[in-house]
Amino acid sequence: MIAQADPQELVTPTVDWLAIGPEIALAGAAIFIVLLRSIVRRGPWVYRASLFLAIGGVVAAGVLLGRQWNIVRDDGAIDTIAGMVRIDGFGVFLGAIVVAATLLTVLLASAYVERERLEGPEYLALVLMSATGMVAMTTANDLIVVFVALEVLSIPLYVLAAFDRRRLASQEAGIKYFVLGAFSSAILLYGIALVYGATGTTSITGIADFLAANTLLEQGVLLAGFALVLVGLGFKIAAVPFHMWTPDVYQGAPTPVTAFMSSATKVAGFAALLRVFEVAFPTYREDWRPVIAALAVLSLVVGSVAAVVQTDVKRMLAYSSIAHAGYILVGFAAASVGNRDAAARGQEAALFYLLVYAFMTIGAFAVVTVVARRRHDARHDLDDYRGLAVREPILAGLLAFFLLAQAGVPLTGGFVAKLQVFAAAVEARQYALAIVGVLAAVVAAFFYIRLVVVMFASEPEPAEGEEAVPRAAVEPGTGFVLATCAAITLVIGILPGTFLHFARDATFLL
Amino acid sequence: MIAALELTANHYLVLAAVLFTIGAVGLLIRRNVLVMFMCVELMLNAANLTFVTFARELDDVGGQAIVFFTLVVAAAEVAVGLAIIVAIFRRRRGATADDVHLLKG
Amino acid sequence: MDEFPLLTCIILTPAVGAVLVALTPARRPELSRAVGYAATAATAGFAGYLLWHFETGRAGYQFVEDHRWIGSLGVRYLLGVDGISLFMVALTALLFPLGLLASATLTERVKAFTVWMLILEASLLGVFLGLDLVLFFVFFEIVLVPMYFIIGGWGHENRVYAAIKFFLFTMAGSAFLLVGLLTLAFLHARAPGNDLTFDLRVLMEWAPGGLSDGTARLLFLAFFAAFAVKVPLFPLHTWLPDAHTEAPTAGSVILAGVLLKMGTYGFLRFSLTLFPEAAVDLAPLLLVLATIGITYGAIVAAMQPDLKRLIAYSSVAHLGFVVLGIFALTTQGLEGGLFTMISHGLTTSALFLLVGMLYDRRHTRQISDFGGLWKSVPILGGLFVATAFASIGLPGFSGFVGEFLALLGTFLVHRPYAIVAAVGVILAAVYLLWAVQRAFTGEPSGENATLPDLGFRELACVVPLLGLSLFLGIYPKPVIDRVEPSVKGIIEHVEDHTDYEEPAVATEGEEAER
Amino acid sequence: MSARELLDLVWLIPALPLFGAVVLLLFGKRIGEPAAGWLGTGLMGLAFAWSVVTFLALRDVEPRAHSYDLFTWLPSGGFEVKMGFLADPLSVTFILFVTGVGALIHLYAIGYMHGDARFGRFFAYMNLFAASMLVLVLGNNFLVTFLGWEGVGLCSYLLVSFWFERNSAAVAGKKAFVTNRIGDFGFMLAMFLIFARLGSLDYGVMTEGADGLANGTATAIALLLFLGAVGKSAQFPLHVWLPDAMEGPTPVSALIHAATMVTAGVFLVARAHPFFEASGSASEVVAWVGAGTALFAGTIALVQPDIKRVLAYSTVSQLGYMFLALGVGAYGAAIFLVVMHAFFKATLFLGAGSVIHGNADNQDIRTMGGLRRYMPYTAAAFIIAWLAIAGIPPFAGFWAKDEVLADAFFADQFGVWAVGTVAAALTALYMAREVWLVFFGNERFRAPAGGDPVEEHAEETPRDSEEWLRGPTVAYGEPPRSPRLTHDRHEVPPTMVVPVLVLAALSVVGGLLNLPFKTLEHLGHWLEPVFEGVPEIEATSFLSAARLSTLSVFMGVLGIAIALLLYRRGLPDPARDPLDERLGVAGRVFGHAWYVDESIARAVAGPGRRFADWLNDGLDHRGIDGAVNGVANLVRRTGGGLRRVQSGLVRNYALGVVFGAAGLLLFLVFRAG
Repeated sequence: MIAQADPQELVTPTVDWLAIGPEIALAGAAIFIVLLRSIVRRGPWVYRASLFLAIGGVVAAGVLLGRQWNIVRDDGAIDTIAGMVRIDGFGVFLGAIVVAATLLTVLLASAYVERERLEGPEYLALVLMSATGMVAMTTANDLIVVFVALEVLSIPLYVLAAFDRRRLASQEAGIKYFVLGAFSSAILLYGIALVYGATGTTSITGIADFLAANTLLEQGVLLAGFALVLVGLGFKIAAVPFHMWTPDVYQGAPTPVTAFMSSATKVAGFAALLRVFEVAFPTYREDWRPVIAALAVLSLVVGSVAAVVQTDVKRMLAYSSIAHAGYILVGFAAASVGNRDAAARGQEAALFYLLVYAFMTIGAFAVVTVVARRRHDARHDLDDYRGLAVREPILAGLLAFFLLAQAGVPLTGGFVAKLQVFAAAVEARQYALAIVGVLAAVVAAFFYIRLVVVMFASEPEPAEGEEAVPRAAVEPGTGFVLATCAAITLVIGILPGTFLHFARDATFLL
Repeated sequence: MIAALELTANHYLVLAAVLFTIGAVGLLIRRNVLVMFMCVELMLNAANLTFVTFARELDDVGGQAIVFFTLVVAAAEVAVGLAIIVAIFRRRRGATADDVHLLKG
Repeated sequence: MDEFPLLTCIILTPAVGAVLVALTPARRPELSRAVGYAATAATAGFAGYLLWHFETGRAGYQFVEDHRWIGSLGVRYLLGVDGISLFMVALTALLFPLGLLASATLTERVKAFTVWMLILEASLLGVFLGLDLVLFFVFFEIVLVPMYFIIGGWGHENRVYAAIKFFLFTMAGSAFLLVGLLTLAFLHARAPGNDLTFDLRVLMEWAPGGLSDGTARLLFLAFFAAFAVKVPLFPLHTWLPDAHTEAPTAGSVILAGVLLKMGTYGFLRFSLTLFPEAAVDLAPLLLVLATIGITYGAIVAAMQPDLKRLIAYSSVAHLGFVVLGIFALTTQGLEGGLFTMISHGLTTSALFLLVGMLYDRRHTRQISDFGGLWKSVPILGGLFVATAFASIGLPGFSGFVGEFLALLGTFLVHRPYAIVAAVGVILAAVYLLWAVQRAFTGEPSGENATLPDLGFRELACVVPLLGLSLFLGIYPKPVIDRVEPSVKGIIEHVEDHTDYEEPAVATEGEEAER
Repeated sequence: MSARELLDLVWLIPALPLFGAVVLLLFGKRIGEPAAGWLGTGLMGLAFAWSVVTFLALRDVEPRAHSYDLFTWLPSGGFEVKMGFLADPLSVTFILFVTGVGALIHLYAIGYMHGDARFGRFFAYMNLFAASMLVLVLGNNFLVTFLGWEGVGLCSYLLVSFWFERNSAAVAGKKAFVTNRIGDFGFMLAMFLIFARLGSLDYGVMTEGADGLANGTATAIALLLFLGAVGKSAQFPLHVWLPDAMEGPTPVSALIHAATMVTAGVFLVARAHPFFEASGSASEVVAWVGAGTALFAGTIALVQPDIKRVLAYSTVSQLGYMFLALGVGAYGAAIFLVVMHAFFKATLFLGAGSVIHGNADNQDIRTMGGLRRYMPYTAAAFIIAWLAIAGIPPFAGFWAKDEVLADAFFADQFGVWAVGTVAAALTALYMAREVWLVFFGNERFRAPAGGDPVEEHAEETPRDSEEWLRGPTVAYGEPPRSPRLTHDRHEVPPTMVVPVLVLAALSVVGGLLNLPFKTLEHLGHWLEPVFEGVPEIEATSFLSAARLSTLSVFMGVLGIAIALLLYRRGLPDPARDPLDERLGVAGRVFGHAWYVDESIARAVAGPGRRFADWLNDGLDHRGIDGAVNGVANLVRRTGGGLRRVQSGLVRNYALGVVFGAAGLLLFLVFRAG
């Protein structure tokens, strides 16, 4: 769009403030918190006020997204800021997931930061900033916006990962995430540059129009470009072989941050990935679909198999999140076949999976957060969960529920999500993908139920030598998170129709 | 001889690619976190160079504008990255990335 | 009558019961028990009502309930009952109250146990009532969870290994089922004029003609994987001895009594109707595996030092008869298979109950630890021997009716298999009577001499099962009359879609000779 | 009530003892001794009475068969089996002697089982047995017969191992059942084949249907049925269970393992004769197996030291005769022998039971002798029955055996006839040996033999001693046991004596049923409607028949003479049996029952066991389960490998990204170019 304007005269594009309202709400809240913090140095109410601000910002973002959803559904997509942002069902749906995940993260962290004596307001501001980037990512219609949003979401995350300065592991997570994240951003940027060179634009719809209208004589630059873009985005969604940071970072980061990363970051990453490839490069489907399929298979296999041998719960969940990325990629691969129906189902499946996964994983990490309070979040050994069902039956029951949901047991959201993905794969005649997927689910079931076994089937450890563990009540915020995640996972499992049609409405093709 | 060497867009692009590769390889082989970080900066700048070259080639101001975005982002990254690195160095001496591998497996 | 959602009530009653039990205080196990008994009894009541009002002589599904469930996938909440599922439902509804009653000796975490049992019952009933493929699969899978917790939570020494093995084994099998049923539905939807649906009634009309031979075979094998693991067919059976042995008594009872039937039920309900051509073509494979299972299970059973393990392997043999009968594709074979399913549910459950009672007394399952029990606990001993004979297939007990019909039905079309399988009849006597001899006869010594005999509660668990087995052995007609129209329907369906023809003698008897 | 209405009630006959069985099983302990025994006996008596009524009613109907269906048992498609009963001359003959002899044996058991802890249970089983046996013979189709067939097998198991505290009894019961099951395997397959060919298992269909069958099919059916009969009637090679079954209480041996159950095989072949007739070659097999078994078992009986074992092998041998008769088509003769055998063999067993009872559970004939003085009635009955079985006229056995052999001869089956004749001599020989060693000769129970002297005051039934657990039967080769008590050999109570005497009387006059003179062949005429299509075997001349009879009497006398020669003084040394010594190697072969049991046991314990072990441990455990665990380990090992790749070093992770990127680029460039 910019390219068409007169180079001499810079025209300021019109801005539809409602369209970027959610970002403004989130960023605004973050800025207010930082301001508050810098004006009022001390006092317990600072944190409480920040918390209030943060929740307010997130809720406002959610309300705005709801309005957007209605508008988009009635009037179609909105292009704004010179076409760099495109508000459509897809973006709003994923944005809503991000906002929901953010809300849950904030609530989850509310007690955590106090417990671990972290800098509460800064923490909240960083989460909100990161969320701003994520929401921007979901509606980005320009590769540069994708890049910037990616950085906006990543940079606070680097800090968040390293947020617990007392723990070396947290700092290690931060530095690893940072170095590798920056590396992958650079690759992404170079990829964008190459795409730009090949097509003359960075606008996603612009690229699509260009490629639809012209046939490239020399495809090398473009192909190299979107390969590198794929690397950059694949890094964010933790697809194999760009996944290796995931276990370390997930394990080292403070657990609420891990929850946030595994849910919201993945949503944002997939938002960009799906939009870039489905909208910008549909003409090259045949070239990149095998790549996506290969990434899906690798993620499924490596994620599941590597998780089997883990003894750290967070690390195990990290590998499991890699495997989940594999399932979403299966849906993506299914979405990229020529068949319209199958493509729609593939997108729907991927979107729906992201929705369900966000709640399952936050729920699981929420339990981990609570369990880890004894060891100040420093250790999440399987042994710590031994006999949890006796000590804290509700907590153990919830974790078991989230794990079984992740394993894809019926009457949980996890099952419906997997069913959708496999259905999409089958409809797209990607039978091999479906079979790899179901078999990976079997392998994955092993480590999920192994944790369940440890909680339920084992005797509690001997009390001697251990400090008596008080059955502290779960803080209300955390309780709310647990209840919400469980309820949504369960409701989706029993009555999936209510949520499925949102996902269907959010696909590009309808 | 020199006159014969006319600088074309391709030269810039190749230079950018070489820079990018140097950055990537540097990241792979250097152990000092700061150096690694500088390698990343090198890669970003290679990308910038590519953008500028293409923008010029395409006669499109948009590509040049992108560079500003990138620079801002890189600056932000530097700030955050250095902060983290400093935080780590406060706790332990030495600055090699290999020292931090509590997390593995 | 039409409006009353009877089948939903049957499924929901234990589920609601589970919720109610969950609400009882954990410190008052007697409350949990009471609610558990009430819920299972109410379910049994509904099942009895179903039995009573089931229209005999009709082939189609009755009490059908049909609602949209997952709209975008065309998945429906579709329930229905016919002669084939009727008795599976009845058996399930019967075994659960008895299983709970037998678990009255359980002291730890009674509440959780009762909850899992009720969830298990609800899901098992769902398996037998669901007519939508996805709905069926949902229940088929969900069964794993409560069973897993029951084995893992209240089992014996090696329960963790057994529970995980059970879970993974069966999940691996159903993985293929899931892909298979999705493929089937999408292939159906792809044909012009068809909507995406998982309705068995629709698919079974389309699939036999609509699928190419090769596809049908692949899909048959995909379904086979899931069902064969559940049955379990040789060589996919090794989860069973572990699961049976390590499970608590009620778990073993349900495992043997109902859970294994999910596989054979699946064969009957889905494999035969959806892929008749492939079923006919691949029948030899199943017949071979079933025959191996019958003889192999029996021989291996004889070698087991553990009484529960022995009974577990005997299940492999018994279920072999079921598969044999089903894939004989004759009226007698199918009815015999179904009847064996019921009968095995009664007798093997009774055996597990009795072994459980022995375990309560002696805290061992090793046959070599027992001896002379018939003398010291004559009622237990007598019941065990009687149940053993019922299990052996002595005429007059239900086991005979089932095995005889299954073998007869097989004999009509696949003579060699029937002959080899009939050897299993001899072997059954060998392993069970040998076990009886080692555990029950002789002079009791040591601890065995001073055991208390069965009490009223324990009698109330076992006697109904044995009594039913006896009744059905002498008067199986009520069952067969209700089963026959559905069985005939299946066979006609197979005949319509393949070159297979049931021998005239199977349907007409002596008329065929005239 | 008309005759047919009466015949409709034929189901009452099995129902009566069945009722008794149910009542006694549930309340046997409460009813107690001796009421339980009287209840059981009374119901058997009632059943006998009703059998007589049935018999009388049947004489009034034409044709001589009446079938009545109680209810539909097994309806499945075209396969429909009714719980139906058939009263015809064959079945009525059987029910008469089953209930009659059964009632007497029940009566006997009241005395014999006196004092047993499970007195009520015993009569419950006995009644259940009688009910099953009656169902077996009364069934109007193969499946109902099979129901009874398995029922008697069950009762046989329960009763043989009645004293299950004794390991030998428990093992014997199991062995009996399992061996029978091998026969049942044949029976079942035969039923399948019959249904496959005829579409029904009704006896009514069989008669006409068998003619239409291909010869091969008929032969297959007949041989499969015969396999069943071989198992149940203890013919070679499935005879192994019967001698061991002597571990059961003696009334059981008398009722089940002599008079009734073991003749079920004979009944079956007679019932299913249309198939045998249609086949021809199957009959040949039957005849030869029968003859061979008669001879084979006779040789074994020669040297057995156990009073009941001798009788057991004798039963096997006599059953062989019956099959011999069936095989040559002399069905009437076979049935005749069945009935006569029931009389005299029951007498022998009950007599033996009395001897054992009066001898403190000693069964070793080497340590008896001269008992006739202490148990005169028992001795008298035993001797009568001995003469009957030995074929001495005019006792019952003579007429029956003579008819069998004559029929074999006149059916031109000379080989079979010759074997049978030789076996007749053996019969006389071993029975005479037993009688002499038990009732005549020196009183060896007075002097302790072999082992240590035994105290005078030894308990009569030392049930809690080790001795009791060892089992009373004595196998060949075991040294004679020291007699348990040295005084007071006594006659048994009247409840035991009376039945024995009644049966002995029947053994004397039983022959009247079927004298080989035209008008006196009552049984033959009575059975005629059953064996309608079977060609009758006619003696070529009276003279030749008489010559044959003389020969068979001569063989009997010869056997007795040899025995007297050897044993007239009893045994000077209980450890040394003159006959055995004279037979040399053959004696050992006979004594070990031709090593059949040992061979089977060795095969089962050796290769059989090894195979089963291999299946269980090698294939199931290590093979299949090993593969399953192998897959799990493979996953785990792969996971371990992945774990090593995850080194924790940032550079390595970056390398992963680079590799991935390189792979992507290569793939896409390859595709593009």
